[in-house]
Amino acid sequence: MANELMVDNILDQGVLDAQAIKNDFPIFKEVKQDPFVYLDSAASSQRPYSVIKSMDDYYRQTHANVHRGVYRIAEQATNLYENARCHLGKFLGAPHPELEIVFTKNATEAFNLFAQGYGRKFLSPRDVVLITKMEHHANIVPWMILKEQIGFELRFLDFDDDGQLILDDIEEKLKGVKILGVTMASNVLGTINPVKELTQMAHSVGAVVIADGAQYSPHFTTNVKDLGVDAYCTTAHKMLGPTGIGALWAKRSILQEMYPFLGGGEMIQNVTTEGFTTNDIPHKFEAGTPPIAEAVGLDAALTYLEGVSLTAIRAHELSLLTYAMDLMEERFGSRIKVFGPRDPKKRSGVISFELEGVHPHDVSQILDQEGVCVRAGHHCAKPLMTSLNVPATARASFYLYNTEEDVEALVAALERTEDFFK
Amino acid sequence: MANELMVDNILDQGVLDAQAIKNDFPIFKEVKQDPFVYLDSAASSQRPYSVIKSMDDYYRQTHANVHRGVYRIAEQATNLYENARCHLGKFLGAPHPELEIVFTKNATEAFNLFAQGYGRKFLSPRDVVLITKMEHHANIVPWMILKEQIGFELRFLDFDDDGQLILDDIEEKLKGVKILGVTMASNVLGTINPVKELTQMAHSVGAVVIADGAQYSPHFTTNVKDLGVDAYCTTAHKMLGPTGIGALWAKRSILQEMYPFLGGGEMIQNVTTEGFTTNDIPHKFEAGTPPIAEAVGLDAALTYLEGVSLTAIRAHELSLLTYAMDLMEERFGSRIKVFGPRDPKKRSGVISFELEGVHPHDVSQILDQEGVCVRAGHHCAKPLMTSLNVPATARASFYLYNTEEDVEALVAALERTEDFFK
Amino acid sequence: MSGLEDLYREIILDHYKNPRNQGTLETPPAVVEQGYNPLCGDEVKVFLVVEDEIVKDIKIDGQGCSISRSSASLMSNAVKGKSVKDAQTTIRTFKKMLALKDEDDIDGETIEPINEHTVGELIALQGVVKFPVRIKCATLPWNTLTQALQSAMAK
Amino acid sequence: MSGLEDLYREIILDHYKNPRNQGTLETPPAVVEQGYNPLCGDEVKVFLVVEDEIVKDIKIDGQGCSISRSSASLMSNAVKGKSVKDAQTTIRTFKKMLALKDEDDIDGETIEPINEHTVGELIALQGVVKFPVRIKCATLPWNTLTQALQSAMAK
Ligand SMILES: Cc1ncc(COP(=O)(O)O)c(C=O)c1O
Ligand SMILES: Cc1ncc(COP(=O)(O)O)c(C=O)c1O
Repeated sequence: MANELMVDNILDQGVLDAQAIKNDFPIFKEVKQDPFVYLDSAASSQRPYSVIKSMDDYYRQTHANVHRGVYRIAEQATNLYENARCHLGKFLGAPHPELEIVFTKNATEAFNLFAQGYGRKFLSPRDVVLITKMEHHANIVPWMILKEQIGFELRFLDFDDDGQLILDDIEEKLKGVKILGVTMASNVLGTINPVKELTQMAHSVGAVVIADGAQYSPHFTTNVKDLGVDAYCTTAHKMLGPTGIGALWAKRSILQEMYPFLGGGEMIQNVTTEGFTTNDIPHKFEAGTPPIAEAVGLDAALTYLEGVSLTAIRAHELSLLTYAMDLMEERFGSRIKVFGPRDPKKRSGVISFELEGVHPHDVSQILDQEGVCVRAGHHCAKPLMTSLNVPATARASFYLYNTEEDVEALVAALERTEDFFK
Repeated sequence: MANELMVDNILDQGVLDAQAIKNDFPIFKEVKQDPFVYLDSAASSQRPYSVIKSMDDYYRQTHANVHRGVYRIAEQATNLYENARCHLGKFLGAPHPELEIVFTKNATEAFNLFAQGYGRKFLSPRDVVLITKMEHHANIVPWMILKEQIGFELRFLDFDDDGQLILDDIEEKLKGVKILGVTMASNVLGTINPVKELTQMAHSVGAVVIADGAQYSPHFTTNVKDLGVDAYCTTAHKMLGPTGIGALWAKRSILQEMYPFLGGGEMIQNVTTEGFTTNDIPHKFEAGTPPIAEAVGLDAALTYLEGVSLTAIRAHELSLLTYAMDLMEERFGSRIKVFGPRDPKKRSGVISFELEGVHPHDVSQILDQEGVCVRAGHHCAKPLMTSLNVPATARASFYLYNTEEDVEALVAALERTEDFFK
Repeated sequence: MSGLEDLYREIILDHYKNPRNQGTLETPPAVVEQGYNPLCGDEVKVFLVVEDEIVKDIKIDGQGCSISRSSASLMSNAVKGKSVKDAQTTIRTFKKMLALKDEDDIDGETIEPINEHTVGELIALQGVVKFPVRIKCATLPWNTLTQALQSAMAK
Repeated sequence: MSGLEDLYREIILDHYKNPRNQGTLETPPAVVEQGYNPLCGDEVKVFLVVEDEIVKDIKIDGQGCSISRSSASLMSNAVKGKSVKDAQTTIRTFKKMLALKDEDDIDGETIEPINEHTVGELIALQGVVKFPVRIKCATLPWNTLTQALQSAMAK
């Protein structure tokens, strides 16, 4: 594993050298498919050597169960795991990184933990949970499950033709709201929401805010303190890390108040036949053997991202996005409809689109034949699809390893798709 | 990675060659500690090259998010993931392997899923959940959490001096019982419980049975159909697999009846602003991006175990266990107390013990200095500790890669511990 | 593109662009069942009028990809006018063609070999087998038809 | 075994084998607080009688390893007879010695340098720092004492 992390010389006047970065990712050499144009990082990103190697090394040199062992490798494993927690906390700008990160299996579990831990404790039937129509199912269904259990109103914020949340009637919408759930960046529209402003408004009516950072933290510098939110979810596999690990960040005071969620080992302080008492935060929420190797991998992923710098990543993605939107406009005009904000600066690096007369599923199929991987479907955002009045969209998404050639391959493949269904 | 899986020639008249097996596990060469006598596999096992490599290959050649992609590598990833499901189902003897395995993050989540999915649906305040005093917290605390939510009686089966469940009054104990939760093999005492017989008795009063296989399936051939149980939990990291994945097996009819648990993507069929409908089993219970690489690793772990054969593994462990118990008796006599069944045949390969006058924590500390890794603590079984009337025990546990020399190293280190505290 | 040619045969593109039996029927007398493909968000509605155990009328409504829509269109042609029993056999034959074991097929009935004679135009969909992800697209209307037949018979 | 010698110094083994101030006190007048170490199942009970802001009596009960028991024993010696304020300072000093930031230490009070003069026999526990897993063992009685002092003052 020679070229583990060559991030030093990839910055070229603030813009990164995506081709060099691609070399850090084994899949672009080893995948059994040629060409391989990966434009589905919004679903899951690829991993650099350094992330894979960190987990290998862990299994090959240090593995033991954490927290409960006195012997050396158990202590080393515990340190690696807790260091990963701290690293993620710092990466997100958490005031108390070692206390405020709860590792979960993915972002979805993090939302369920918050709904059941905080929501179940503080919501009563007359309260309101406000979310948006552009939420991912991860920030919708947990509220619906909780609603079935205890009852309350689940209210939705609409968005307009440009994919922007409609805030004209926000005061009205916020009436009775105890919890506001909002995505930082839509996984379909790309819209970057004004979460800081929304949080101020929500706080002014005494509501707490949980933000969905699954599509944001991989691409933008995150600072939960600056955002002011009370809770924040993210997931490793979209930010160069492994599958099997995500996280809830929440303010210390919030975590302390929350009900425990999953019960079992490690989250307890004492258990008798009569009942149990809970461990301190964040362990109170981590029942059973945690994703240890996965935490190690996430740690390495964050190191890689920091090496490249989130600023450079965003700049790079914005330039690809602009290029792609321009090229699509130029080649297809009104025959392609791109959903979400028209201004690339107002969006993250995802492009959901509709090619006239061709169903997204068919688009994705033909594109695959050309070696171009895009996703087609509802992207786990059915209410959003309903608002757009489409059953599905095709979606191309960019990340640090994508190049202008990737964009060109996409456009060329789309032209062939059009021909095919002519 | 040369000697990936050399299981062909390790069977020597039905007993395996543990030294050869050790060579398949990189940690025994690469750990930065010498000597390294790993006797904590009951907490977490080590991984062979083949498991590590399978996950590497997955990340290097195939990674994409599962279930929602039309393109080739997404389809390959989906196949790998679903194959792992089937493999585990078959490994456990499931009648419908492709439908009845729900992947979770660990065994603990599996118990929570069952408690919240099945228990919450079918229990009412006057019902009884019966578990045993030798359960791991994973099969205790989820019931206590549920009890706080809906109320019912949580009743415990006692065990005797030989670590055997007391079944004299089982008819009395089963009165009013809707759910029986019992461990296949105790992680502290090693006791192998008569789960098949208990299940028959439980069924005769209309109760359903969930068995804890976390300490059983890594060491014994499992057949849930033969056992007759209704649900069964296990975890990959104790059976040569990665961290971050476990599973609930349950009968198809049980899974179909269960409430969904975690809400989010993939577990839904449709979502509107009004509510959601659930996906088919088993997807109904797998919200969000699943542990894909981890499933691939588990698949490879099962292949490795099958290559060696569970029969040979059990035979090997039994011989180590007998050797260790004899040697400890011989060297320490009554100064060491071994908890659980006196007859090695009645137990799995774990030995929890008390060394006269030395706290388990101190035992483990001195042993570590000698390179011997054992666990000290309550082993996430506090009610069991209370029954034994000890705050903690030290525990050595064996697996396929342990040798007689490991046993001898343990005993020698214990002698030094005694000297130290004399 | 040889694999693709299999998937998108002329006949499929034709039924996609000019779907047969499209529309809705008044309920009652018709029954209606709705199917979702959670994979992609496709929806299909099957409207059915069954009289004297005969599929008198069938209409298909909804949104979907070329595979699911052409499959629905071909299906509607295949069952319209048939007895309920024959329609059910057609469903089973179709599923066999896509190599899906019909779990509820416990009546031990043997299914004819698959060829143009036995399945007619439906043979066009055989190429889907090579694209497992798309099998759900092809079967969605058929599963919905199964439900609709059940509703119709339950009335 | 050089590391180990640091951990298990004479003085620790002595306090482990012959713990001082062991036993219980009647409540009331005493207060009692219980601490658990979830890591290993150790329990400690600290019984405390505070009169006129002076720690008049302290007794320790419970089960634990050599580190937690000797720490408790040393602690009881260190605070018995002291004013509550001085006892709290001792707690902070001890935690500083184990390099644990005392989060609640917001009064800006400076803590003396750690040496045998300032902490006396407690210095024996300094070797624990090299064994992070065991720090919890050493601090368990001290955290429980903090609670007990709070309860006593709240009365
Ligand atoms: C008997 C038993 N059940 C359940 C568990 C929980 O497994 P996990 O930590 O993987 O959730 C364990 C392991 O600690 C165990 O030994
Ligand atoms: C906006 C958003 N939120 C939440 C999630 C859920 O993440 P995970 O599948 O890792 O739980 C995703 C990814 O699918 C997402 O795009």
